[in-house]
Order: sequence, then C-alpha cells, then structure tokens
Amino acid sequence: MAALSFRNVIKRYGHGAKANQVIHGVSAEIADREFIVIVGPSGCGKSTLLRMVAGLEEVSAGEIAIGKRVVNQLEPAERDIAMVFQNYALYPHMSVFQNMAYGLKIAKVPVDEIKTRVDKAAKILELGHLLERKPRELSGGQRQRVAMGRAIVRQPQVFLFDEPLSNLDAKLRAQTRLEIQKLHRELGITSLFVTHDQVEAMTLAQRIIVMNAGVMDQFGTPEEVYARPATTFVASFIGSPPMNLLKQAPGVRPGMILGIRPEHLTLDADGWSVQVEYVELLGAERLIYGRVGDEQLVVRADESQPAPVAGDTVKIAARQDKLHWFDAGSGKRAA
Amino acid sequence: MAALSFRNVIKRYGHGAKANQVIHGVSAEIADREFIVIVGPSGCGKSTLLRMVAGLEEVSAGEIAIGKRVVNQLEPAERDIAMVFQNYALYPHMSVFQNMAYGLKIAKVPVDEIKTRVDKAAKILELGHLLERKPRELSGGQRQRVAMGRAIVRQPQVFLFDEPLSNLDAKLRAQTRLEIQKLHRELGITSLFVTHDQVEAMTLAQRIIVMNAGVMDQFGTPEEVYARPATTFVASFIGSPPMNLLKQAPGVRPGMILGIRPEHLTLDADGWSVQVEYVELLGAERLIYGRVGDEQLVVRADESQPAPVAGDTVKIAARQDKLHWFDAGSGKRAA
Amino acid sequence: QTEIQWWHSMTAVNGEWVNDLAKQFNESQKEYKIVPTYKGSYDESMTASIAAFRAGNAPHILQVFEVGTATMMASKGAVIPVGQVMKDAGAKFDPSAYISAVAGYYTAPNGQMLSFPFNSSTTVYYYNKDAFKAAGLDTEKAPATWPEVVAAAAKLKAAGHKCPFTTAWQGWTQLESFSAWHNVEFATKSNGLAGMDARMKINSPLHVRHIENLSNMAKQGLFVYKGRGNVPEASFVSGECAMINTSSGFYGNVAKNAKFAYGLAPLPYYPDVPGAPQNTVIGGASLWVMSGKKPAEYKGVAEFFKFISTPEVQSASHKRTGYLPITTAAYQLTEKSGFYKQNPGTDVAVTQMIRKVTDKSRGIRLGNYVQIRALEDEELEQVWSGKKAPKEALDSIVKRGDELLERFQKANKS
Amino acid sequence: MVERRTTLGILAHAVMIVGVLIVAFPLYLAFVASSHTAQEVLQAPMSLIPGGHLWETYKAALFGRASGAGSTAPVARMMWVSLVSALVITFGKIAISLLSAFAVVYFRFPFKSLCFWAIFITLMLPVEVRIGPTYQVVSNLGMLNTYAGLTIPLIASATATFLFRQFFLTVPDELVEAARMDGAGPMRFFWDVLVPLSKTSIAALFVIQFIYGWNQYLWPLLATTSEDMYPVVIGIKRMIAGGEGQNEWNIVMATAILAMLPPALVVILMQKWFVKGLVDTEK
Amino acid sequence: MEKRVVFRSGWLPWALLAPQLIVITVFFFWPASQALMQSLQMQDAFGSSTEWVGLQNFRQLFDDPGYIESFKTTALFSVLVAFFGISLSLLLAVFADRVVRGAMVYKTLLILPYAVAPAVAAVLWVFMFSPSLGVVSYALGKFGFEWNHLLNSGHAMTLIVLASVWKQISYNFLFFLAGLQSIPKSLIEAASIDGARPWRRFWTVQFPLLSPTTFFLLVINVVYAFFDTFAIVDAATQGGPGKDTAILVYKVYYDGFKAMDLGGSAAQSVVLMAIVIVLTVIQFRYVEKKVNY
Ligand SMILES: Nc1ncnc2c1ncn2[C@@H]1O[C@H](COP(=O)(O)OP(=O)(O)OP(=O)(O)O)[C@@H](O)[C@H]1O
Ligand SMILES: Nc1ncnc2c1ncn2[C@@H]1O[C@H](COP(=O)(O)OP(=O)(O)OP(=O)(O)O)[C@@H](O)[C@H]1O
Ligand SMILES: O=P(O)(O)OC[C@@H](O)CO
Ligand SMILES: [Mg+2]
Ligand SMILES: [Mg+2]
Repeated sequence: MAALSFRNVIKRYGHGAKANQVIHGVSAEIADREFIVIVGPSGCGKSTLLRMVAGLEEVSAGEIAIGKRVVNQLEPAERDIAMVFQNYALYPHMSVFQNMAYGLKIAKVPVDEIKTRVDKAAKILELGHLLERKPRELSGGQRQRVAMGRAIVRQPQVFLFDEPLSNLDAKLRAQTRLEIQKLHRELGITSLFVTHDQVEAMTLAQRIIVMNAGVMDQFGTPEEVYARPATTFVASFIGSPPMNLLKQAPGVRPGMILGIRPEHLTLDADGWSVQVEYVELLGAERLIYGRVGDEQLVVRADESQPAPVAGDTVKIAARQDKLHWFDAGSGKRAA
Repeated sequence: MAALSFRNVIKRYGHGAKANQVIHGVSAEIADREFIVIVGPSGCGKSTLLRMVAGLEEVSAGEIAIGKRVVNQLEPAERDIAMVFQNYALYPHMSVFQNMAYGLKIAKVPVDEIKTRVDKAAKILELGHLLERKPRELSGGQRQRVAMGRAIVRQPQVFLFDEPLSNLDAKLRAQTRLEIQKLHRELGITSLFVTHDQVEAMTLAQRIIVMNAGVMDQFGTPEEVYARPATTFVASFIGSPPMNLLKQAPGVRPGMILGIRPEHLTLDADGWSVQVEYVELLGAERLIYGRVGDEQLVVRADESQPAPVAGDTVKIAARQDKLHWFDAGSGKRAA
Repeated sequence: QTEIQWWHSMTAVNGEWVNDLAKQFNESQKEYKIVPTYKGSYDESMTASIAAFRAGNAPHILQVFEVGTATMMASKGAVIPVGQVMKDAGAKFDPSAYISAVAGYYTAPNGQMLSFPFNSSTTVYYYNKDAFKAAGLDTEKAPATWPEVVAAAAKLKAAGHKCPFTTAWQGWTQLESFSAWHNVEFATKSNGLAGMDARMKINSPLHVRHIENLSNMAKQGLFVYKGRGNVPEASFVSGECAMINTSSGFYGNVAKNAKFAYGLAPLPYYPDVPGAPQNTVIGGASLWVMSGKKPAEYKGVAEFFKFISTPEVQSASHKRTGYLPITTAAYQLTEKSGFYKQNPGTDVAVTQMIRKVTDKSRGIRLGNYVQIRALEDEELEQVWSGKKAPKEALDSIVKRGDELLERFQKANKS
Repeated sequence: MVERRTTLGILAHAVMIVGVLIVAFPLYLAFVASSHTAQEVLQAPMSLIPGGHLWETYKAALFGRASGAGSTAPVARMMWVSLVSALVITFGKIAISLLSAFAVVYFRFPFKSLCFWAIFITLMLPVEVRIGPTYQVVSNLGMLNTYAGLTIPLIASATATFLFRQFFLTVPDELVEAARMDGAGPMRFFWDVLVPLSKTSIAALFVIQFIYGWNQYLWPLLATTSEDMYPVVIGIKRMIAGGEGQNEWNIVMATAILAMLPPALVVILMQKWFVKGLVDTEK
Repeated sequence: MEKRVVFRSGWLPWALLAPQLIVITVFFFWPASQALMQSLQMQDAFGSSTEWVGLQNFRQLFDDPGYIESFKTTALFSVLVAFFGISLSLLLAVFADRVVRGAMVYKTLLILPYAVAPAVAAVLWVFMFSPSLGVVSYALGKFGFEWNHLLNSGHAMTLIVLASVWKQISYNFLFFLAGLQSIPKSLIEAASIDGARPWRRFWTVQFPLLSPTTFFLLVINVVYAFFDTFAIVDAATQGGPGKDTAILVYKVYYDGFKAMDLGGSAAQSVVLMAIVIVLTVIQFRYVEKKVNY
C-alpha cells in the first residue's frame, strides 16, 4: 500500500509531426489507502492515465511515483501494482485457480503460499467453489470477481481498475460496486478506478477525478463535485438528469451561465413559466421536460407535487441556495 | 393497425418426453394502437411470446389473433408485422436505404413509392444523411434507428420490439426511449415491446405485462403495476431499489408478507429500530441499507432528511397508506 | 557386398523377369548385389534418371528405351560406354557375338559399344484366334497386308467385335517401323544415325495414305484407339481387341495371361509399295552405365552383364518375354531347343529383324526423340478423333519435330 | 430455420442423400473393387456388390505379395513413410510458423515488413512452380531419399504462419497486458498463454498439413528414388502401369483405401476443430 | 496491423524468425532465383553445357501456340473447377444447414474426399470411367453414350474436372457450412419477416453475406486448379488427348522433367510465379481489409 503521485504528467501518442497529445499535464497527490475514481466521457484519457501508472504506456513527460519510487522507467511487473481490465482479460485456458496463481507462479512464490493466498482471496470473493472452472464456465459477475481475485492475491501497492463493471448488467453492477467497497474497506489498498459512469463514480469514490479532454477538471470528494462543480463540464457530467445550464433564462446576466439541478426546481411556485413538453414517470418520481424561453429544462418532482401533462404551462421556481454560477467563456465556476 | 389477442397461449419446446413448457397459458387482449411492454427477468419467456406473434416460433396450443385473423398457421411474411431485434439484425451488406427498402421491394411496392416511404421514415428518424452508409459505418444509436426505420416503412399492423435498447449506452437509451414514444404517438401502431428493464417498461408502456416464469403475473398500466403490484414477484421486480418485503417485521402476521417501498419509509419517526449497514449517495438522495431484526431493509431518503452513517441505529416509520399485503403462500396480493 | 542400383521400366511378366534375373545373379555369387527398381514407364524412368544424374544421384545401370539413345549418346560424360566398362573390368567382351542389327544400333561410329542391348524388340502383329474363328476368319493365316487387315477387321466387327484392331506405341509401329518396313525415310541423315542435323520426313504420300487408312478404320470402328505407349496392350490380353500391332516384348504377357488362342505374325504392309516388306526397326531398351561410380561397382556391373549375356540366360529370356535373343549363340540355342516349332510365330521378330537392311531401315536415332514421340501421339490422337486431317497432322509433326531437332542440335553443338 | 413446412425438410434430405451418394460412390467402388479378385474386377462391368476376397487383397497389398504391373513394393512400408513425412511436415510447419508469427505480431524490429513480405510471398507459391530448381537444391544438399528431403522443402511455405498471424491479431491486447502485469516475459507469455490459446488453430492446421503432407505427389515423385522411401500415394501411381487390363485393380484399390484411411481418420476425428480453427481466425 | 502492446527485444524476434527464414531462403528463394536464372539459359539434358540466351526462352514460350493453348486450357479448367466446386458445395452446404437429423452422417460422408490424395482421386475416377472396364462408362454405354476420354477432349476435360471437383468439394463444403452457420439467425428471421421466402432469402441475404467465404474459396480453388491438380492430370489424362488437358503446371513438369527443356520449363515457372504472386497480393489485400472492419 502506497501513496501515488502524478506530477505534471503528459502523454503524447505518435512521434514528431504526427504526435497527438492526449494528456495535458495532470498533477494529483493520492494518499495511501485512498479510493480514487477517474471519471469522464469516452476518449478523455482515463485509460491512458491508468495505463501509464500500470507501465503499459510510456509517460511522455512528467513523473508518476508510487510511494516514494518514481516508476516511469519500471516494467509493469516491477511496479507492484495489479490491474482489473474492462473485459477482465482472464486467461481463457486456465482454471480460476491458475488465473489467480499465474502472477505468483512467475514470481516464484512457493506453491504452498500460492495456495494459501489464492484460497484466501477466493474466500473473500466467494469463489471457493469455482476454483476448478474455466472462465467461459462462469457468469459475467463471477468472471469479474476472478479478475479482482487475480489482482488481490498479488497484494500490490496499488489497485488499478479500468471500467471493470461496464460489462455487467445493471443489477450485478450495483452489487459488485458494493463488493468493491467492502473489499477496499477490508484491504485498504490504494485504488484507482476508471469509469465513465457518474453513478458509479459517486457511489464508489472517496475522491473523484473528473477528466475532460485530457485535462483534470476537478479533484474532490463526491459531495464537493456534486455540490460545487468546478466547471460547466463537471456540472453537466455529474448528476442524472444533469444540471440545467441556462444562459438566457430571466435573471441570468450575459456572459454568465446559471446552473440549477432538476431536484432544486419546485413546481407551482412563483417563478418562470415553463411549457411542459412531456413527462416521464420513474416509479416514485416524475421527470418533467419543458422549455423556458428557448431553453430546455428538466424538473424532478416527487409524488407529493402536482402532475402536469404535456402541453400544460406550469410555474417553476429554483431554490435560491442551490444556484451555481459559471463563467460562460471559460466554463469555470464563478460562485 | 390492429388489435392483438392472446388466447390461452402455450408454448412447449421439444417433443414428447423432452418437451419443456415455457409459456403456461397466456391470455391478453391488446387494443388497437396500444403500446404494451412485456417485462420480466431473463428466461421468463418474453422473447418466446413475441416470437410467436412474429411467426418465428410455432404456437403449441391456444390462439394468437391479429385484428380478426387467427395467425397461428401463417408464415411471418403473411402476418403484416414488423420487428426490431435486440442486435438490430441489419443486413450488413446493404446500405441503410436498401435495408429499409428490402421488405417493400419484396412486396413489389413500386420503386417510386419505396423511395417516398423510405425518405419519409428517414426524415422522422433523422437518418436522411445516412441513407448511403453501410450498417458498420453507423454508431449504435444510428443502427438502432435504422432498425426502427425498417419496421416503420412497412406500415405494419403490429410492431414488435425485442429488447431493442439493450445494446445502447445509458444516455442513448434514455433518448431513444423518448423517440420511440414520439413515434408511437405519431404513427399509432399497436406495439409489443419486450424488455427486462423495469425503468424502460415504466416509462414506455401504456400497459405493462409482467411475466414470471412463463406466467403473466400482472397486466395493467404502469401506475397500477407500481401502486398495486399483483404479486410479490411484481412488487420486487418493479421499482428500484425494490419494494421491501418483510415477513417478520413487527406487526406482520404469520402467513402474510408486508410490502413497503423504500421511499415510503421515513427516518426519525416513531417506528422500527433499524441498524444502518451502509449508505449510498446517489446525487440528490441517499439509500440507507439496514436491518430490522433479521430482515434487510432499504430506505430512500432525500437531502432534507438526516444523514446517518454505517453503524448508527435509526428509527424508521412506514407511511400507513402505502402498505401492501401479500399472501406468503401464493405470493398473491391480499390487500 | 557391393550394391548395384538398376533402374528399369519393366512391368508385369517382364517385371518378374527382371527381378528373377537379379535374383539369379545375386544367388550366383556373393560379391555383388543387383537391386532392380521400377522407376515408371520408359520415359518416366529416363527423365527421373537424368534428373538424378544432375543431382549426382544416378543409378549404376539404367534401362533406356531406344528412343532415348540419341540423348544418352550425346550426353558428355554422363555415361560410360559398355565396351569400356567390360574392358576395364577385364571381362571378355566380343561385340561380334551380337546380332548385328542390334549391336549396330547401340554402337558409336568409332565401333565402341555404348550400351548393353538388354531387351531389344521389334514390332509384330498379334491376333486373337478365337475371335477370328468366331468371325469366320482363317485362324492360321493372319492378314499380311493392310487391305487384308481392313477386311478382317470388318468381318470381326460384323461378328460383333467391339475392337477389331488397335495399336500400341503408335509412333513406333505406325510411323517408324512402318517407314522401315516400306523402305521409306522417316528422317533424313539415315534416320538420324548419320548426324544430328537430321530432319523429319514423315509427311510423304505413303505416310499420309497409311494414316488416312487408319483414320478411316477408326471412323468405321475397325480401329479403336486405346491410348499411348504400351497401354493398349491390356485390351488385347483381355480379349477386347482382336488384333494389335506392338512390341515382340509383349509376348510373355500374352503367353501368360491371354485366356484365348493367339497368333503372331509379321507387320502388315501395302503390297503395291516397291520394296515392301523390308525389315522392321529395333525397339525395346538397352542398359546404360552411368558415370561417377567406384571401380568395384563397375566391376560388378560388368559381371552382371556377363551373366545376362550367357546364351543360356539369353535364350531363356527370349523364350520368356519375346524380346530378341541378342547374340547369335542364343538364337541358335533357342532354335535347337525346338521352341520356335512348338510356338509358331515366336520367330517372327527375329526373322523380321535379320533381313538385309538399307539406309532407310537400319534404325532411327533422333535427338529429343522422346518429345517427338509425344508429339506424334498428340497429333495422331487429333486424327483418330477426327479433329485433324491426316496430312495436316503429319505436316505438323514434321514442323514441330524439326523444331525439336533443331533445338537439340543447338543445345548439343559443342 | 423459419419455415415449418416439411417439404423443404424433405427436399433438404433428398439433396443431401443424392449428394452423399454421388460423393461417396467412388469410394464405395474402390472398396468393392478391393474385395474382388483381379479377374473379377476386369469383368466389365464389375459387380457392384462386395466380393469375398477382402482379406487376401489387403494382405497382398500390405505385405507386397502382389504380382501385377508396376511396383509391387509392400504398402505397409509406404504407409510408414507417408506417416512419418506427413507428421514431420505437420509438426515442423506448425512449430516454425508459431514462432515466426509470434515474432511478426508481437515485436517491433527493423526490417519487419521486409521479413513479413518475404514470408508471405511464399504463401501461395507451391513447390510445383519451382520444382526443378528445388530438386537441384535438395540434391545438392544430399537430401534426396531422406525424410528431410521429403519434408523440409514442403515446410517452406507461409500458410501456417499466415493463419497464426491472423489468429494472434484477434487475441485481445489485454491478455498480453495482463500477462505483463503478472510479470511474464515474451517467451513465457508465448508458452503459457499464446500457445494454449492457439489450440484450435493448431488443430485446424494439423488437419490441413497432415492431409497436405500425406497427399503429396509430385515432390516425392522426384525426391525419392528408392522404393523404400516411396510414400503410399506414389506407390499407387507406380502400381498402375501399362494399361487398365494389366493392373491388379483390386490391389490398387485396396492400396487406395489404405492410403485414405489415416487422413480420413484425421479429418473425421478433427472435423469440428478443423472448421472452428479456420473460421475463428477468419481463414 | 499492429498490436497495441509489443515486446521489446533486439535479438529475440530474429531468433524466432530464424527457422522460418532459413527454410524459406534455402528452399524457396534459392530455388526461385535459380528458376529465374535458368529461365535465361539453355541447357542440355544432362546439364553439361549451359548457355545464356537472354529472353529467348520467354520469346519462344509466347510464340509457341501450344503454350497459349495451355493457358486457355488452364483458364477453362480453373473456371470449371472453381465454378462447379463452389456451386455444388454451396448447394450441399445450404441444404446441410437446414438438416437437423442425420446431419452428422451426411457431413462425415461428404468430407471424406478431402482425405483422398489428388493422385488417388484421379485413379478412382479413371477406374470408373475407363472405356474398357469402367463401371460408369459401361453404364453410359448402356444409355447409348460412348465415353472415351482417350480421344474425346471434351470427355477428357470432363474427367479431370469431375475428379478435381470431387476432391475439392469437401473442403469448400466445410467452409460454406461454417460460413452459413455464422450468419446470425436473426438476419434470416428479419428477412422472413420482411417477407422473403427461402429462395429469395438465400440470394439476397445469405449469399451476399457469404461473399468473404466465397471469395476466399474462389482464390483457394483457383490456386488448387492451377497447381494441386497436377497429380490428377498426370494420372488421368497425361495432358491428352493431343494437348487438350495439358494445364500449365503439367506443362512445366512435362517440359522440364520429361522433355528436359530446362530453360523453357524455368521460364514457365517464372510466369507461374508471377501469376501466383498477383493472386496472393489480391487475396492478402482483401483479407487484410476484412480483418480491419
Ligand atoms: N495507442 C494509441 N495511439 C494513438 N492514440 C491513442 C491511443 N490510445 C488512445 N489514444 C487516444 O487517446 C485519447 C484518450 O484515450 P483513452 O483510451 O485514454 O480514453 P478513455 O478516456 O479511456 O475513453 P473510454 O471511456 O472510451 O475508454 C483518445 O483520443 C484516443 O483516441
Ligand atoms: N429454441 C429453444 N429450445 C428450447 N428452449 C428454449 C428455446 N428458446 C428458448 N428456450 C427456453 O425458453 C425459456 C424462455 O426463453 P426466452 O428466450 O423467451 O426468455 P426471455 O424472457 O426472452 O429471456 P431474456 O431476457 O434472457 O431474453 C427459457 O427457459 C429458454 O431456455
Ligand atoms: O515394349 P518394348 O519394351 O518393346 O518397348 C517399346 C519401345 O521400344 C517403344 O519405343
Ligand atoms: Mg478507456
Ligand atoms: Mg429474450
């Protein structure tokens, strides 16, 4: 277990004229035992960042340190890390046991100890009865657990996860999320978890790194990121349905953007007139899609509020203590 | 456009001793222009039901009628239906235009009219600029729209959808859902939509058929299904997190099951003592997982309520007007 | 024990004969072991051996049919003249003991015998007496001229015979032997014996007439084409074809396998051609000794040759296979044994061969002869199938043959 | 299939039966011929019902007691030669191809694309087109009449390398990455992961190469000059000489059947793998 | 195409490539260059005299009507073999794909010819069609059809095509069957809902989707017809009657090994190599493209 530092890390693919910079100087200090989630849209450089930590990609400039060691020049195997891949990358021809034991075998760990460690990991992950199976004989969730087991047995300094849940269905995803949390509580290994799913990010992270096109837009706890998004990008990326970002609504100064989350809008109050376009029922609550002037707007209302139908015009007010202001030019938070 | 009836439909796979009955007598009357969603867990027979309507599977017993015609003995081509497959089943060697035109060409529709109809459908689906592309040159969402386009141009009596959204990512899924609704409003074609995702079912359906192991557990509007689930199965299947079903909580008579949705539980009221196990933060609200006696319990609380942490013991009360009672033996709704 | 490789092309009865010879020789002494290997048909084994020679892997003894003689002779340093081998081995070797028509063919202008005449044959005429009887033909008097052959064939056909007449080795029997038999040139320069600049002559009116005649027979179903090389021979043994022109070396096979009475006769001729019948040309094969082997091995080769040229072995071979007795002594021995009397017709080959020869009938020895044979086959097939007129085909043989002769001349000029 | 109509099903069976009858007829005929005596076979037409001389014929063929035209060498020995050469070709090709495909796919090195093309140009150039010079090379190396000469020149082609390359390209990158994280070097990865994963491709190639090796004709025809190095296919050809009537067709056909047995076994036993291996890797 | 991750090592790739490179250098490039050289030379049969003749061998080759004829023969033969080989096996595969019961038996019997050597296949077919003792020619005779491939070049061509197609059908069949089975079932269902009946469906959906397989097989079959059928021709017709079945490889072999015209044969080898290289490149391009998408 170790701390992890990014010091102005830059990544370019290709050389010379064809070089394509995809990470533009990321710096971050991650404490020992922390669980960090890197979130951002597809192509923003999450995997690249992670793979640089793993040693699968070279760092173009800057430094990555694990504990006190700068690891830029080390082989993946020397970095004392473990990684869980999106598609799990289990060795299809090896049994679950062999998959988990492979790294230890190569490291020439004595057979007895391999057995103990694999068994222990299998117990934690409830894989005990599956040890003899081949990956193709496992369900998606079980495979995912094997991939985790393979990482665990190594007892690494740092865990890396590259969207490990995206191949699971919704139910399993939720459940696995809980398991990962539990595991982290038990083992306390510094973890870097990549996802493009903000729900996953919010529920798992101790701190979140929000990436946007190779730049780290925000680095903070889920609460901070949700409550005080640093940029419009973060504001619209985190939260579902996303924060309403209004440029022309009554009361918004030119050059500024007003952000307000759907749940902070109340129906039937003294506020903007909103033309209801349609209503979506989500079990306990409703999403009301409407239009104020030229701008789209979403309101999240629970059962206790009135239920308008498409075509209605309703009055909507925003909770004043929940307004976010952004600079329209830079997208940065103003207040 | 036509009504659709299932009359005691039974489906067996295999013959004789090896026969395996998977649909156990489904009866339902679907009105003309209705949008019906069939929902249920994997393997419950949703696809089978749909495929029997399409004519891709034989009906073992009972009748299926489209309009006034019993279609049991008709070839798929003769049933005047259109179907959207989960993997879209686009012809990879044909352009988008050709994909949509294929059925019309076979039906010997004049070339001019084919063009008009395809163009119209393309316009509705915003595919106009993609008509010359091959499916592999399209994104997932675009492919999905082509699949719909292929169904639309046929102007069939009935639309069949077999989990058409499950290959899309969350954002696209939500968006396509809206498009399908819009389409149905515009075209008014009787539709049968299969999904295992209850959110999808709730947002799309005019009426929902909840299937459970080959049996139709409930057939009603989303509101009915949510507010008055007919069985414990429906109760636990619809709604996320699912309804708490308690057998031994204080006040529950033996032989009965008490159902109560997480959002109908309130913190800090005068009620059960609940041991909090952990708390999940979902943007605007919290899910509090806990235990009352031996039973698991979930509470959904919004920001306005207090925020307990794991290990706390809190008091929880249920809204008395929102209690559901089921017979523990049959699982059927008692009151 | 010194092993001596011997590649041959003898099949069936003749194949057994070759194996028996080797066995007898191997049993007769302890020092050498002859290993006979069947290397495919004459042309196959010849080309295989040439390839093997180029690869430094040639056998000691190689059986080459007469067609390959010019090629073998022209090869510089690939072969060692048999005369030389025998001399070096100190073996007594007297070329004059051989029948001159045979020895002459394999002898270099300087009088050196180049190869060992092992199984010399000539073209003869076989007929099925049972079939003749069934067709009401005289079983004891074979048709002697081509018109008689046609007539006989017609009768056979009328009697329901599906294949009255066929011929094996069509180039050899119907063009080469035919030329000598009628004393017309096959090629210039004494049919090539006198120099490499020989050119083809087989589009003469007589040749055209003969091929036309055969072609008409083919059209009427009197002559049925049965394939190249010795392939058609099978159809005679099986009784399918009633008459065949082929090698005298086919005799052993007929004698062993024919389930009917048969007769041997001289080749037919055209009675109006002056000088016909003359004599037939030599066929069959001789044994060549390849260069680059150890002296001890050559000694063994010489021993073997000595063994197979003893009159006893020779005569037995002659009786068994129908190949010519190549020494006068063997011929006399056979005659004395009464074999010819008991088996009428078996002397036909010998008598055909030992007539007085002319420049046009001494033999045929051309360069690239193997390919010329092949193109004779190709062109004649076109005639039999009616795709080419006889004259056209023969002209084409001459033209294409001349090109091959030219090429050979060029490649071997120095 | 969608249609329930039985007519189509019946038609399908009908087509299959006709197809099978036609395709299998030559083989059946060969079998029938091998169960008759040579004389019975010559009876035009030969009886189409198996005769009673099966055992004799096969014994004669296997141990060389035939007395007919052409070669009468024992087939047992030829089968052995065929088997050895087919196996050497198969394993040799698979082994060197695995290695070179691995190099081509998983390494970056100078002149890589040159090597690549040098190898793949041999992909479809069969020995036949360079038969003469190859023969000379082999004889210069003194490899005529040896198993080496019979096999190595046939190994010199890229079919297998190509197939493995195609397969390797489909192996997910993550697997290499996982192996690297686990501390595996290139060769370790090759043995522990790549080779086991290539099982189906290897099996498919085994079938193809075995058949290819076993069925060689032109090359052994040249490269062997001694009868005890004849593979069985050459043996059959050697048995046929001088016209239909002279051949012992029963023995020839018995030999044909014998010559077919090992490759047929390989094909039948491995047919599932064979197709899978080829299709999975896109040929 | 490249892997994202590659191993780094200076010597290892060379060590791995060495066996293959050595083998192809010695047994491929050396002979091939040898062939190139010989194509510019004229040699006597025993190789004792060699003369450089420049392009004369090629000139002679293309002046030779026989060679041009052989080209035509090869073209005809390849087209026939590829066409019948592919269409018949496709037919069988399509129906095999429909059959559920007994499929295994059919399949096994259909793939047997794959195990038969071309040379042996030719022997089997010659045996059936032999004018004097063949069972089939006998049967044909009963119907008044006189079969004679010794003289009738149509018959001869038919015979070698039959034998070649028969031999190749199994291989094609296996690929087509696999190809058909890898077409998603839902596409067929979609087409049937679109109203297409089996025949139409086959031509508009299955057949186009099989085109990669078909193309692959086309190349393979052409190469097969060009080269692997040597044994069939040699054993069945030896190029006859006339030269009507003398395909190019047969001629290479014949001229080089029977006629001992090494220069001419080498020149033909060079021409054949050029043809095959073109075919290889086409095939390669295609495969590469396909793997990419
Ligand atoms: N090997 C590579 N060569 C060149 N560019 C690359 C390479 N790998 C990734 N990129 C580019 O770098 C950028 C970041 O890619 P990365 O894989 O890190 O994105 P990501 O955030 O993980 O996206 P996703 O959520 O889709 O996995 C993208 O624009 C991508 O196209
Ligand atoms: N062709 C078949 N033969 C035999 N059983 C089948 C067949 N197709 C489906 N079944 C069985 O019928 C039952 C219902 O299958 P069906 O495909 O209708 O489920 P589903 O509700 O669509 O599930 P999913 O959500 O996974 O698609 C399952 O138990 C399945 O195993
Ligand atoms: O059958 P053979 O042995 O007499 O040989 C015939 C040859 O001479 C034909 O060229
Ligand atoms: Mg990524
Ligand atoms: Mg389904």
